[in-house]
Amino acid sequence: MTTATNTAMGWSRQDIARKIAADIPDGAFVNLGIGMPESVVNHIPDGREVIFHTENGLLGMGPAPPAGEEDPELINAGKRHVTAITGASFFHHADSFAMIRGGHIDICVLGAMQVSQAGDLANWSIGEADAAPAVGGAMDLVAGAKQIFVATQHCTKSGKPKLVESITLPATGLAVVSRVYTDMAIFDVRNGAFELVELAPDIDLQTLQDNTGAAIIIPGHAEAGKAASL
Amino acid sequence: MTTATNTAMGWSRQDIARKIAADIPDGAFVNLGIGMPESVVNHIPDGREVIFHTENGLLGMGPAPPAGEEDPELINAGKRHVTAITGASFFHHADSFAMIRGGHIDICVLGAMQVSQAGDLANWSIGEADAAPAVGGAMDLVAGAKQIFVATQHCTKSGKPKLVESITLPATGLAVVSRVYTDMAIFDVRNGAFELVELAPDIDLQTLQDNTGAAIIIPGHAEAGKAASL
Amino acid sequence: MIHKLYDSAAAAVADIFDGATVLIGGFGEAGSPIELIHALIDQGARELTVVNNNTGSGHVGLAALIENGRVAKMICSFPRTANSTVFPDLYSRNKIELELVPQGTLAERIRAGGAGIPAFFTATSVGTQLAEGKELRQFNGREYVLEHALTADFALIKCRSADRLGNLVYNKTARNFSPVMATAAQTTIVQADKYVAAGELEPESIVTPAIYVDRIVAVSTPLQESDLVAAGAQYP
Amino acid sequence: MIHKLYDSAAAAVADIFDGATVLIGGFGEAGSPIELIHALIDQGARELTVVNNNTGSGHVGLAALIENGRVAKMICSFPRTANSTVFPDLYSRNKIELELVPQGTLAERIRAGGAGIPAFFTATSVGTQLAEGKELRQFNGREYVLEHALTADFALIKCRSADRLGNLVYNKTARNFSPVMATAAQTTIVQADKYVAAGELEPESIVTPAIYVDRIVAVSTPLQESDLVAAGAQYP
Repeated sequence: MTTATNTAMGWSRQDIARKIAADIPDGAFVNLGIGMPESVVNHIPDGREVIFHTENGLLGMGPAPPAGEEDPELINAGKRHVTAITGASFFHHADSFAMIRGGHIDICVLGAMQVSQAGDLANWSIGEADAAPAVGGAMDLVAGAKQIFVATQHCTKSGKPKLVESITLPATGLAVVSRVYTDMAIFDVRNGAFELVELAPDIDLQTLQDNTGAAIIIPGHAEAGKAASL
Repeated sequence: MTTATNTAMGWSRQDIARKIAADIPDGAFVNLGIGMPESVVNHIPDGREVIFHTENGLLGMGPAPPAGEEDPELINAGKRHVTAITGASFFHHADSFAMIRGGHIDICVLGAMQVSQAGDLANWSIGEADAAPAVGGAMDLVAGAKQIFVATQHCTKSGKPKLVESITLPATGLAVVSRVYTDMAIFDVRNGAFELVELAPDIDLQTLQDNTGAAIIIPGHAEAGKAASL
Repeated sequence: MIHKLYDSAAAAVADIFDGATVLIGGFGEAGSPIELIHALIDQGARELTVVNNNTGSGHVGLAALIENGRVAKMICSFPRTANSTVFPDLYSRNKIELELVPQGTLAERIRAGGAGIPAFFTATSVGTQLAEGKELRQFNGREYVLEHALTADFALIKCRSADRLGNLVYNKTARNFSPVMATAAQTTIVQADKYVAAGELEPESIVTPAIYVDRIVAVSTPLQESDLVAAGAQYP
Repeated sequence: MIHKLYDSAAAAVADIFDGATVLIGGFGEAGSPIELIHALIDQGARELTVVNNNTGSGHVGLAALIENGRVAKMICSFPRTANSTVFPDLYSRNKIELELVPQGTLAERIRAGGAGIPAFFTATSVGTQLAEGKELRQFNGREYVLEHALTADFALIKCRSADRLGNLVYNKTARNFSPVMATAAQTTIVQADKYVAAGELEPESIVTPAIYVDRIVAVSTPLQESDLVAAGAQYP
């Protein structure tokens, strides 16, 4: 397994956000995690009405306000200043997480440290003993949203695969991820495997497999481990 | 045990309501059951502010509206037309019963079919097999309110005692009643016994004991069964 | 574009299937979605399990749904009220099933259903017939009974105003069970006294956020159950 | 006459005792009752267990309460944020206890505490470290973990307006945990941007009904945590 640098190859962060946005259907209620997922809001195709939920009590989250119009009491889960769209509603935390836990959020887009081929997600802790752990709403979101999309760089900063056979970091949830969007490719997580949906430009299958810690399945080709030789 | 007719003896229904109202402290949040308890609202002493809760979603229930001003969407738990006081609030049923179940209602006044000396209450079912049983919010109220006052005629229409050693009708809740107000007397239910608090005018202790299906305790007189001889 | 407005109550309830579980809002007549119920009677679905605090009055609305033989089972807290003869009569003849639930437990079971809580403990009903056969457990020295979430295929509710996105506000004590019912059904169908543009409802005051609402029917002058009962009306 | 207004934050928090459990509203700075927290620092109670989603920023508000050595244990979901050094530092030196709770489970445990639900099942955290040692049970083929109610001696919260009876409304996402915290404390203490007469709040729009509120302090121009942090402020 080589550690690809893939500078200027594959999709940019904005490309990934655009790919995710394109897959969100009209009328969907969507929660966006902190980090890369946040930029999805900027790429919803014209004509589609998507309502964004932020777990700190707002359905109908709008974009960041113009400079000087920030309201410290109107923030998102990442504690950034946001706005409220026409038709928004505010509610308390228990109601907000009832919405999440009860399966009402159509899609939640989250970042990842690791995703396994079973759909297990690790994105909250690196397991250091003396650092205060922080989970926020991630475990609630993965347990509750109808679909979990992951938006992530394909590899860690040190070049290690984030898509793996089994997660080694503490789990956020088991068998929860349905789709993964990286700079190299898009995968469905299905039947305990990463099924390739789309390959980024300038990424070949060999490079993709070399940078992935689990076998990639090409739909229509039943056997695992074959991807690299196609 | 004789069955007293006690016509024109003891307290009237309005007297009972007045006695209960006098025992409700300033600032209390109170739920009134259907029937005799409802009239308590008319007897709160001047200068006391008591807020009435009705479990169908209103805190700050006011008196019945003038004729012609009834609103079919502003009713109490007995489905009678009511009003809302200045400072009232409306909420949904789960929130209303969270208020009850969570121990936030100071006093709930309920009617009774039977009350035992242990404070067990029966007021929802006569146990007939073919009649549809109906419980409403009674079991929630007795389990949740800080104090349960019972307002009742001392005997059934056929003259049988309602205050008994053990209830024979289906229970609404066990060990829940703290005070009983009847046409004959007021009792604390304490240490597994009916402790006499006040005797109604023209009722003597012998008559009271004869119409009560359990020993009456006179505070300061330790032994049970002595009441009749005092 | 989100579009939840239906042309008619008939269109909104068209896919309610035989054997469905249907949450119906209202406490007595307050909040009862009588036009949706009548459309459901016209539609003809049978063997329904219906959840409502009561069983209707007279021969209209919920009582008429029951009287027309569409309801196999009622889940409610108080099936007897003044002017309620349809259910008690069927029940006494063993023609309809009843699951009697304390009112607060009923509300909380529905709320749990919508909130992804499969079961919870409550002190309500401990020591009574209604706790018989249920799991009991002590917490801090007090006994509690385990109660399970209640979910449904459909909810039929009434509100004062609905906006285009599906945000709802209610009127006074007509709110009652509707906000929790809206959260616990696969498909939530609303009849609104007023249908308004998005933004017309104050964001801080919305009771049911849009995410819970699937279909809206505007019924600007709804029938009032008590008027119909007083007039001796019968549906259909 | 119901009278809940206190002259000062100091008077409102005077009886918070050593070892008390205190729910503190706010999500980051939004909704943080900073004047009440500062009064609590001045008051001096120690060995507190504090429940808040976070652990404060900079050296003011909740962070200052912790920095001044008043907090033995934090119950929260996200103890690390930008500008948060006080808690992480104490934690790494084993000087403060942490109970980490998923955010939605934290909110629901508090709601359960206020609603008389001693325990409930949730799918959140199943299969993770945070479910270790907890009771698991299957419902409809899915696994859930049993979580317990969280109650407290005191709640310190902030709202936009409070009326004389104790009804509250909030401002935007500053609402967050405060409405459920108000229900789960023995004594709920509120700092309100505005104190108004009964009747000035629309009955349909009240978020916290009066029954949950014990004490109100009017703080018409509250400090803003982010301003203080940006200015490098330290309390006291």
